[in-house]
Amino acid sequence: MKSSYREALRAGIRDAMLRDERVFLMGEDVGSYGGSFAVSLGLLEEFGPQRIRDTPLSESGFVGAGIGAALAGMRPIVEIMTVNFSLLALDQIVNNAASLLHMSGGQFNVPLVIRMTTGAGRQLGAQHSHSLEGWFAHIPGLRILAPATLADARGMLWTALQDPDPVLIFEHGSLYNVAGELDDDAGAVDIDTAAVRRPGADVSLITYGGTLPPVLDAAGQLAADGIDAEVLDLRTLRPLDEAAILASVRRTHRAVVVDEGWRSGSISAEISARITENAFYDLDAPVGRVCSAEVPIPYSKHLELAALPSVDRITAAARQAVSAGG
Amino acid sequence: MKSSYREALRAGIRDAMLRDERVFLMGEDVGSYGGSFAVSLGLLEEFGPQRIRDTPLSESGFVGAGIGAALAGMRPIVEIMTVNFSLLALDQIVNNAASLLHMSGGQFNVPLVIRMTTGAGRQLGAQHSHSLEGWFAHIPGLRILAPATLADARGMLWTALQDPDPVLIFEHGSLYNVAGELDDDAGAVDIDTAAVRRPGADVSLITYGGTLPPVLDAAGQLAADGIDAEVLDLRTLRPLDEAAILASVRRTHRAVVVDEGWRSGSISAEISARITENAFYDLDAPVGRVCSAEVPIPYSKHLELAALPSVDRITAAARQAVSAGG
Amino acid sequence: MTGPLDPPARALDPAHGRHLLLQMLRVRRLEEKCVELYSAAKIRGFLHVYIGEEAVAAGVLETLAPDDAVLATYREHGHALLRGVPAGAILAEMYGYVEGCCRGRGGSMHLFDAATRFYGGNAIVAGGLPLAVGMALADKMSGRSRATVCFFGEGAVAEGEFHESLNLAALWQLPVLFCCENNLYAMGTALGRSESQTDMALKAAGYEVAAWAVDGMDVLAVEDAARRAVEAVRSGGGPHFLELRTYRFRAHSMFDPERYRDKAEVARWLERDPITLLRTSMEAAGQLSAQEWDQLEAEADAEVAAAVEFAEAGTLERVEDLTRFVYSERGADGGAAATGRSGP
Amino acid sequence: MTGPLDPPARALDPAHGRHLLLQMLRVRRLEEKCVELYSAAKIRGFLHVYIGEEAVAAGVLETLAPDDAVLATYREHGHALLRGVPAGAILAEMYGYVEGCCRGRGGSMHLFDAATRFYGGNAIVAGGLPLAVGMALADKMSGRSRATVCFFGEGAVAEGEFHESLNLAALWQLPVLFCCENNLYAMGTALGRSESQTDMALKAAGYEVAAWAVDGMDVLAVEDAARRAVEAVRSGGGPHFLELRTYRFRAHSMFDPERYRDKAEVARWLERDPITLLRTSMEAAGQLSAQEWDQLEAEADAEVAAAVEFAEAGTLERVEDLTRFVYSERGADGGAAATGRSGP
Ligand SMILES: Cc1ncc(C[n+]2csc(CCOP(=O)(O)OP(=O)(O)O)c2C)c(N)n1
Ligand SMILES: Cc1ncc(C[n+]2csc(CCOP(=O)(O)OP(=O)(O)O)c2C)c(N)n1
Ligand SMILES: [Mg+2]
Ligand SMILES: [Mg+2]
Repeated sequence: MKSSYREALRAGIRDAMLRDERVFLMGEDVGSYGGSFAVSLGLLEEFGPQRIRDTPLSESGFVGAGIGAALAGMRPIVEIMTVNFSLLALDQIVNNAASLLHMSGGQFNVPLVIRMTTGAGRQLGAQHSHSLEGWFAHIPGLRILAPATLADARGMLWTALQDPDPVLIFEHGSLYNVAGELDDDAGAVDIDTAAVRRPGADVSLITYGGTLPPVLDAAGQLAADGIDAEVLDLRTLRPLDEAAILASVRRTHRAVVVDEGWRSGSISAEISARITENAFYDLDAPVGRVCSAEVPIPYSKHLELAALPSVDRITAAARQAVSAGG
Repeated sequence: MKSSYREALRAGIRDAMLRDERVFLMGEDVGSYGGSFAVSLGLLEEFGPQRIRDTPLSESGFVGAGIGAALAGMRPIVEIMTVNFSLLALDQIVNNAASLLHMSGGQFNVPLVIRMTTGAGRQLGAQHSHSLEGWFAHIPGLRILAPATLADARGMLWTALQDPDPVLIFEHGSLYNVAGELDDDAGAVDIDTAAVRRPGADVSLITYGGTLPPVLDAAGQLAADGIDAEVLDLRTLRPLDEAAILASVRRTHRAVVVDEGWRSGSISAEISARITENAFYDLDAPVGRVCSAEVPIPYSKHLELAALPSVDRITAAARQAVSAGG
Repeated sequence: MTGPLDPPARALDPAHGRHLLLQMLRVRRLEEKCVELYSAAKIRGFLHVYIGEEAVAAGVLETLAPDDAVLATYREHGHALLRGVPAGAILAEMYGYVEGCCRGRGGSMHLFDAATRFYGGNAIVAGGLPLAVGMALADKMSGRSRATVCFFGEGAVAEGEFHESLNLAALWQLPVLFCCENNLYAMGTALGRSESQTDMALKAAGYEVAAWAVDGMDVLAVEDAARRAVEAVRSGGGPHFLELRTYRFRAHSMFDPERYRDKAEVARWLERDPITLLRTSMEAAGQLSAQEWDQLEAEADAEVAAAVEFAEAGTLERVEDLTRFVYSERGADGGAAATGRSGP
Repeated sequence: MTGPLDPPARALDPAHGRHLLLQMLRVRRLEEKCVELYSAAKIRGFLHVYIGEEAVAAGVLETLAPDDAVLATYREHGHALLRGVPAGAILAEMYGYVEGCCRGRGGSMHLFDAATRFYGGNAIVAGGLPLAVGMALADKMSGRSRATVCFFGEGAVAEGEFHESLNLAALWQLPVLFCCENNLYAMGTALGRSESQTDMALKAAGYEVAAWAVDGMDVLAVEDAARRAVEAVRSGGGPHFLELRTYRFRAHSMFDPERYRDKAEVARWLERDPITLLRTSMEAAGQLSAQEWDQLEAEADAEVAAAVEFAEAGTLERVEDLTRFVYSERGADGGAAATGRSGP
């Protein structure tokens, strides 16, 4: 069937609500507004205001309430409108959601899912353009997902809800309108492994989420020039599927990591470090990184585009990796 | 003169208060309590409650107020009691302090200094043992300092206050009682460069802050075994003194990065990635990392010690680097 | 603590009335143009217009001196304009041009202007309140008697930052005026679904902050209440709070399909259009001729037309300058900031 | 909204009085032992004792049923004990042993116990309030009539989380009882230097939450107010708030040199020691003999002695298990959590 990424997300939520009465959705404007990105449109009508629960502007309060509800047996899906506002809820996420199981010596787990929109590219300016999923991936106790495909948008939620621990799902804003074919019986997908979206022999392009489409474009352009790039979609940023990363690099001997976070301290740095640590002698060139420029994302379009990873920057980095060294 | 790290910090604050009447100190219990780690002890009596300003428990509020006061011409030093509570103020730090200059097209800079205690090692449990300075170093617009020596504890503050942009100073809790000799005329120090604390030829041990003492110990032990380790104290985590890092690695051809942050997404990952990117062909072994185990820091002493970088783990990593490869 | 919706005490000076009308009209016309330009894809990103709420900014800003400071939200074009930021610089900003008041780096939600002490433009709900507290603290510590005025929506009242800021301001008796633009909705969330206590002025009074509710559709009432509050703030009376009861006539942003309120409600509020209200009352009192009105409209239109022309002629920042303004640029001596202008 | 410091209405049943005395004594003796063990370096980290405030936990917890839930702060040994966590498991936790109620991973500030629905132990001031709101939400959505009781200090009231939590609880009419332990200081910060409004119950009432101030040194008054509040909460009366006026006799923590308050003030409050108050009033009424008192003391002492013995015999978690409990352990079927016990 035809579906957009947005519709796939909505189908995932709807499905979870139907299958498990402990599931509810809570967040700013998820109800009568229809969801700020229209993901939850229509769900209020179907499930009512108890289970499609509009919250006041209180990110720390309602994220914490989601943790509490999870502790008390519910399976909440908390929507933070965008990652930019999650900074207001970080204490709850780090000091409670991620820590309670350990601090309690294994007694209290937090089966909570938090969804949020992430990313830049829509000229929203510095305060509305953060890409912090890689940053969140630093925190033990959390699982971090980044669905990049329709199937993952549709299927990751249910699996996340089965996870006994807190899962954060990052939906890149540029993906909502992406449309395509989705299996009629599309459903839960695994959230443990990375996926090779395009096999290749010459260089591994490692990415996730919003940068998967430009990376695939770049791989297409590279192919035209005779460079056979493998594209690895990480899917889960914590825990990283290190085995898949290393396996790809051992096949291609070259890697470029692409993500939209600021370069310094990005998840790309972690991936680069792991590759170096574990596959140093398999590498024919230093691991490359294509990230965002280290600047609060500017409003004007040409500067914003210049700040973000682009097909050109990706192909250039891939070419450099392929031409370098051995 | 004899001084403890704590006294050196206090002398730095006192000096700044005396030299510039726009400077004031604000935070929880900095005044009548004497500072939760006694750094500001006695300053209330000397400077009065306007300039040694106790705040209510409102991290987001008073950090934001510090930003506002800086915008309006003051030179505030905001103390967040510990890094653990800074999560409550992250929105103000990231979305305002770090972004205002850029969003305003260069019009409004934020000459603010935020100090906080960081680190584990005192059996304070998961919510009071974070080491997040490397995490903060991901944010463009911030400058991140980590004084590890008495001279830096004494001298970094004044230089930071001269900086037109927001500077965060992280003081590792294990350092406050460290005592030693401090020059009588100790004063401002540069905050742009890393410092070689021990020159060496065989391997670069790169660290900062609370892990400098164990790294120096490790270097001593290695020397006894004939391994000549260079110890580089980063001092500033953002912007990184990349030139100093690369220069050291080009001398020794081997590097181990040591920091107390959780390993995945640590500043060590960034340093490893940069070394690989820029000195790949100078490396005789993969860059090693010694970080904290990826676990909310446990209370019990033996587990906490097992989680943190130790002299043993540092020497082991150094030995591995030296024995590996070329 | 909360006062009545006082009608202004003094009789209206016709010239002043026309001035206020013009101020509101200037905002209205600029905002209408913004919507048009957005549809024409000249403006991008998120766009929130102030149509219907003009009496609030017009009334409050009228009472400020140049050395006062102003902070607002992402719905701040009107505040910027009436604070004195040139319409051309505002529009050029939304075009993303270097001639914009933030060189095109801020956009609609981040207008700033050092010359008029306009401190934004903040796209984080309630994010400006702590800043306002700090600016007022700086004034108080420096012995300056000036006011910091902070605008925010009633939706911001639920945020922790509101709570912490009001408490700090009251505890330290700071010269700050909190202006709560209560337009009854935060995006699609009606006040009653976001606040257990829906009387915003009463809520503020709970912090021992002097608070009044004002008819935010009556520019004269707003001006009057603001003047008294600003004077009190400036003369050491501590923080004050105004709840300005208003309504946004348009959608929350250009993306809002307005499912959450019905047309009849909007229609009822349209009858209280602040521009029409003042216009008709002045006309009834013989204080505004048709010709005078036409003149006001022409003036507002001309300003907007000139602004569009200015913006259309704008130029782009050089891409090589992308990373400027992440950190301040130092003078050749390595000393004071060459870019930033923080200071009294 | 705020009521008087009501004396309990009913006459005291001597057996019940002795029970309450014992409860307070158990906490007192355990805390005294903790201080001693800290000085002996058996306990490490931060240690905050509850001495002087025992009537609050004793009075409130007396009114709860097993299926209610309790959340507290880093000053929570007493709450844990009176909620039913064995003293031995509490002490073993502070020794860092696997026999501790959190296997030694939590320590003094992080006591948890699934069996008694004791949800911590939270070292972030105000960090537990949103959790309590969510737990109450779960109960309400599931149609369960039980109460969630959340303890916090008056210092927490300044935090944004307090504000957001009270609003959510009131807006959604959730079955949660907020217990503000007003001991007049947050570390070294006196209430008047942290709150513009120092009447905590009045503050809570500003959220349309039913609120009462209670003499927190009078365990009978506390019990009485709590019983009424808990019943109201359980029977759908929405959130309630109790301000429990108390005092901490000791320093904030073992590191606090107590520079911020004078000895005379402490001495005045010592005269209102909640244990002495009840003891002398019962003695005066002929409800407590010297022998009965001695028995209570002996019982409390014996419990503590046994707890120390239990803790001393504790063992260490294996170092190889360091990273357990970062994520839940799955059963062999890969299904439900083997470790965590979240659920109704
Ligand atoms: C902290 C935060 N959360 C959510 C948003 C998304 N958002 C933008 S405006 C808005 C509604 C704000 O309503 P109100 O404060 O009443 O101002 P109004 O738009 O009505 O002027 C929301 C939820 C945001 N910008 N910041
Ligand atoms: C968010 C946060 N900020 C600061 C601290 C440090 N701190 C621990 S206890 C405390 C005082 C809290 O006072 P109050 O809430 O009155 O509780 P009490 O200790 O008096 O029981 C402070 C400032 C903390 N733990 N959490
Ligand atoms: Mg509104
Ligand atoms: Mg207290």
